[in-house]
Amino acid sequence: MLDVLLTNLLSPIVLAFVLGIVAQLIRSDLSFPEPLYQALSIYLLLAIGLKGGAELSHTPWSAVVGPALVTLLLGVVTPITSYVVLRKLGRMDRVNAAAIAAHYGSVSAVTFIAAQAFGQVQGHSIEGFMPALVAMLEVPAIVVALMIAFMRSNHHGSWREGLHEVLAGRSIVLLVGGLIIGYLSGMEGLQQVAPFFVSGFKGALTLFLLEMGLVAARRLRDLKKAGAFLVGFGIVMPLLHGSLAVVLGSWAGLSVGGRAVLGAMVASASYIAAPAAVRISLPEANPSYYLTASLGITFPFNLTLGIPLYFALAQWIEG
Amino acid sequence: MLDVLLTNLLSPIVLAFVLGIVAQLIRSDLSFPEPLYQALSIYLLLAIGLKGGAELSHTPWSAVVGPALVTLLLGVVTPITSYVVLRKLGRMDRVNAAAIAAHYGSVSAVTFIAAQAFGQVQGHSIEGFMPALVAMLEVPAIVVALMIAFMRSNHHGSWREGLHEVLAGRSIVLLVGGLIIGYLSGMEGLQQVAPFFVSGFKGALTLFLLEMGLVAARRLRDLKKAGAFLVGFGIVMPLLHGSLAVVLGSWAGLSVGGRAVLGAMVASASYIAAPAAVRISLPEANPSYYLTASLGITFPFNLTLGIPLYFALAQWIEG
Amino acid sequence: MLDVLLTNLLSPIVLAFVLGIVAQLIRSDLSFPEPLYQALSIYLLLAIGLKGGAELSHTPWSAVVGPALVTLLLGVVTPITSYVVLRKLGRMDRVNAAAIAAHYGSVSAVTFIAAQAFGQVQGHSIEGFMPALVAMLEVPAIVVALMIAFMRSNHHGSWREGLHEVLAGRSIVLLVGGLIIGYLSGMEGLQQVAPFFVSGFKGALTLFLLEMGLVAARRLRDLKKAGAFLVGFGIVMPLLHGSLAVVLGSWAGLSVGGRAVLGAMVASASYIAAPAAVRISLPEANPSYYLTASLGITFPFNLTLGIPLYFALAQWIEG
Amino acid sequence: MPTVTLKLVTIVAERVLQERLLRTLKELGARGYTLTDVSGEGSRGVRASEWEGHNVKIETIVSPEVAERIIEHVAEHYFQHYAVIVYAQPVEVVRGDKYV
Amino acid sequence: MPTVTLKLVTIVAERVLQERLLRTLKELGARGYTLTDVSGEGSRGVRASEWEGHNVKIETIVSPEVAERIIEHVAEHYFQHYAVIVYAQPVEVVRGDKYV
Amino acid sequence: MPTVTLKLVTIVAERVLQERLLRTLKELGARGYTLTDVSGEGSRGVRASEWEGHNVKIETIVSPEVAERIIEHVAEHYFQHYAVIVYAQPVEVVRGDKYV
Ligand SMILES: Nc1ncnc2c1ncn2[C@@H]1O[C@H](COP(=O)(O)O)[C@@H](O)[C@H]1O
Ligand SMILES: Nc1ncnc2c1ncn2[C@@H]1O[C@H](COP(=O)(O)O)[C@@H](O)[C@H]1O
Ligand SMILES: Nc1ncnc2c1ncn2[C@@H]1O[C@H](COP(=O)(O)O)[C@@H](O)[C@H]1O
Ligand code: NA
Ligand code: NA
Ligand code: NA
Repeated sequence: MLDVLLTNLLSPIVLAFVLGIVAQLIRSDLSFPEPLYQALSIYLLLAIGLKGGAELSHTPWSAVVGPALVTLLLGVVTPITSYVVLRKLGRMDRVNAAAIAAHYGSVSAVTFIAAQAFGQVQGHSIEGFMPALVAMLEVPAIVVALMIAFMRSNHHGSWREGLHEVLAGRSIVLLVGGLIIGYLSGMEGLQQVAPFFVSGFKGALTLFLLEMGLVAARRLRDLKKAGAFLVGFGIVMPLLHGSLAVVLGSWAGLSVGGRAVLGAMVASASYIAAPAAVRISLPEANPSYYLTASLGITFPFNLTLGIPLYFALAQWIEG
Repeated sequence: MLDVLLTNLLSPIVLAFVLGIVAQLIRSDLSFPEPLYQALSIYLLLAIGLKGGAELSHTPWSAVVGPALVTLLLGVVTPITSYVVLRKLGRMDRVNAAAIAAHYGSVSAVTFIAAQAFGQVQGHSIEGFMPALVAMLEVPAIVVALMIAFMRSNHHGSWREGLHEVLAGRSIVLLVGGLIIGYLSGMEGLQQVAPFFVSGFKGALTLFLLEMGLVAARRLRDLKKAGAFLVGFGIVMPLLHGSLAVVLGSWAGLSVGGRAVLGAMVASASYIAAPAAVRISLPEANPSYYLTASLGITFPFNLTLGIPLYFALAQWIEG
Repeated sequence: MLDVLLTNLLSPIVLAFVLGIVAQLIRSDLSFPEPLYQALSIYLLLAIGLKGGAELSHTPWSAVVGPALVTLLLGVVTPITSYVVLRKLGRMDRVNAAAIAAHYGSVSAVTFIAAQAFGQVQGHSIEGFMPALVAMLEVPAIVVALMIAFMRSNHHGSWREGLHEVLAGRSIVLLVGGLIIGYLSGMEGLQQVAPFFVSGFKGALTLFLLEMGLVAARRLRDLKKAGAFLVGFGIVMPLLHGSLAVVLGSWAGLSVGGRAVLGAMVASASYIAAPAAVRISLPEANPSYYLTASLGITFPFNLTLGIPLYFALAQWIEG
Repeated sequence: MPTVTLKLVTIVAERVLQERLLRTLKELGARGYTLTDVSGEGSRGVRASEWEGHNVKIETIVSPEVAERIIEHVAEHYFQHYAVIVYAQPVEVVRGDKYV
Repeated sequence: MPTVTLKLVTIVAERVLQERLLRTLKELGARGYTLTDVSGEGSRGVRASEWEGHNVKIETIVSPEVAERIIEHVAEHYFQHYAVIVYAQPVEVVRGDKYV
Repeated sequence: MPTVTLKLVTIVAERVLQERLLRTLKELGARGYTLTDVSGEGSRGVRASEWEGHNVKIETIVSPEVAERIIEHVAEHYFQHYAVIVYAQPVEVVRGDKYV
């Protein structure tokens, strides 16, 4: 267990994240130009789509149906549990509770990628269709959370624009587009572009996490504004959601690696798709709350401690 | 034949182009930051130059002379045929006809690259000096077309600035510069940088074509302004020029793959070098015409249907 | 010897630098978007750090101590020799002499990288801890030079801001951060990201040197302002410092390749860390002097002639 | 060369509003705009999304009446919940009919 | 601190004109300029080349006479065939002699 | 909608000064700023570092008194040794209390 934790903490990917945090704390002038950040995002999302699609192309549908249904279920349930906890225990107003729920129901693609990389280093073989599940998990939670908000309060934002923002948003287009391309062109097609999209992947991810560390550290200033409850929420909620997902995943027939990665996905909070949709649809929600919780607390927690825990749990269930 | 077409349409490279078009049509916010587009262009042009130059370094000159002469001939002839067709059949004014002729006489580097990638997947071995022919084909047509325009009408632009724009333009500098570097440092030199410039090539091209899809789809709005004649011109002219090139190429001793790639090159219309030169030299020409035709019609046509056709023709001639 | 020189001059890396110079001289519109330049810098610095750190992780400390002490010594001595020469022979005022001394005492990471690449092509095996020496060499000279300036004259700049600029500056953070990540995650960790950070390295360097050529050529205009003395200084000083470093390096037990690379490092003049620190701390110093000397004279000199010379000397000492 | 005095209206807003603002400008009568990527700080520290990037600056030259309408619209619809500022300046242009 | 009122002339043009415009500014008496990458829309939807990128914005602080000359030149040489706008505003500067 | 006239102060400076200038602006009473990456040429051809990139343009809307203070500060501390210009213009804003 401690071994596993150490492997994770000492991988270049996680260390790059830590370097980003440190660089920001010592007020280094290191910063990524915005186009580099965007280029890395485009590359990473397309790459996981391509790989997942190519894998899907030789996977029997019967193997996918169970995990897919479980994923959709979790996409509907987790925003509701988040909302209820925030309202009842956190005494948060409706709009902010719904906004945060949208983030915790949806998924962080980077956490997913890191979990997968971690599993590979640990020697797990992970189902190839996991990226398809990411795409499935991203959207429903945002829809559910916005529905809650719109049912219960007067609002200023636009429901339809928010939905379009998610569905036609960059991350979905790249992920789903990549999946389809990978599926249609198959393993042979993937082979053509593998040196770029497969071999280079973990290195590009390292660079990306360096930038994520810089970004997350900038958020740390806002922790005080977020308050103690939100800090606890940002650690406990992932553990609950993640455990639930590991259990359901194993029940749906996923391998040890697969269910652990599903756990990390469900435990993660979105900070790309959800913020954009929420900002459009629920402008009166305070970004300090949802961005700080998802990017400043839950993301680093999952990256360093959460992922090894979900793997340990997945292994333990296997018996 | 249908097989060949399908392989092309289902390669990740072409599918990425389609994804770009779709993303634009559903009004996704996916867009490439300009520096990423420029970085990919610089990389691709330098890479094809390097590879071509290294190949040239161990090719006997006698093998190159014939194809080079044919290429130069085509570079002079195709702008004239284009101009005549546009004037006589299209009843287009002199300036716009010359502007479009400059584009159709010159060459699209991306179409060339896609044709070469297609040939490799099909198992053809293509002459290593083809990139040198691209550089030879790019310039003369633009010069010829501008000469026509300047002989026949009063003009506002500057002839010399336009020429400098082409000769010292980025694409020529990178392509010719890459050729010379590749030639001087040889296969050994290329080996040093091969993981970056050779292995990564097709993946980077996939990313680039995603962006080209976004760009081409934006052009589609202008199709109405361009009119039915130009749409037909943008499909038929490449077929004529391409067929002519395939025939002459086979006559000059090029292999099946080589003559098909030459066909694709000659059939293609420039949308990088020519627009810049024409905008400087013939500012009164309407960019809606020449950009829409070359980027909105001919480029997608060649990418999806044209390339397989030139290969089929090349094969058929071989008997 | 001439052979060695030719190999260097004809490597794609050096030829790309020459292409950049030529492109600028023919007034091509080729230019790198700033984010691409920054992305390449981040990548290169992190990559050499990672590799160096991973190597360090399996190097006995005893092997490192000697070279490290020699490096620190050179970091203190070379700014002083530079300052004295500039004051006595060049009759330069104190502030400008100190500013230039900071540059020539510090180190150019790109020159280091080029020297290492050159050594590898020549078949030398170079100590893995050299990047650690780069980090050690970068800072002291700047501190020493600024101390000289601040002791001897009234100044307008801020000493502490200048120091922070160097220590928390991008290059140190990336280099030292990379070293630590590489050290902690070891050769196994490096393996995970090797296709990106190791295989791609020389190609990325080629692209970077193309840009450096463009930048250096822009400096050439300033040569007249710099004057004949500074041109001579920019060629002779590296030879002296480089030779001294080769001798001391061999004395400290470095291999032929290692001492030659140390020579190139010490001979090189900073144009990233030093200019930023000097601009903050000694604003009254004239950038035309220090930038032109380091970037317009010493950098190209080392890249083309210097590096092969340090290798020849290193070999010759070996006997 | 005869010059006319029109209004240059500048809006600095978080990126998420870009599309909506440009659509609105058109509806309110602006005939063109110029867009710059910027960053900045103001009363609201936080911007919506790191992936979205920072702020945009939208500049449009319009008649004084249209300027008034734009400012009013932005103030009414965006001031409360979004990070946005708007200001106006007189500018002299030639070809004044191009902008109105 | 004594301030002087000069003219800030702004040109927004398709990128292909950048080099020519900068050369012209110098010839007409401008002593400096500031350049920003921008995008935009106006009466001409289409820009010359996708590879060229979008528009540039050139700002230069000059004396009123030079401002007049620049505006006239741009209007005369570029308005008909190129996507370009130009406008002027008064600005207060210190060190006024730097700009004239 | 009631508008107030305030000052828009623009500083164009080499990048190395960015952090210091922003800190100073805050100290002198500015409540916000907008930052743009620009390039440019002026009396000093040379910028400190290629790695640093080019210039930054800092725009801040402030009261006339703060504007005066900013201009004076920049002139006094930076004009001699750095590549920097500063200028001011009146602008009309709504929600004028936001800026003072
Ligand atoms: N006083 C100011 N001067 C210039 N720009 C400002 C000022 N205040 C705010 N801004 C810009 O407007 C954006 C939104 O402002 P705010 O709503 O105050 O956060 C900021 O991010 C800045 O880019
Ligand atoms: N009314 C306007 N306000 C601000 N910028 C404009 C306006 N009209 C045009 N522009 C800018 O000037 C460029 C050229 O304009 P045009 O020649 O009208 O296409 C456009 O791409 C815009 O960037
Ligand atoms: N007359 C001018 N008009 C507009 N911008 C200028 C002018 N002079 C200088 N600048 C800008 O201010 C920066 C510093 O100016 P300088 O100190 O004159 O080198 C330049 O790099 C330009 O970006
Ligand atoms: Na989740
Ligand atoms: Na052609
Ligand atoms: Na040195």
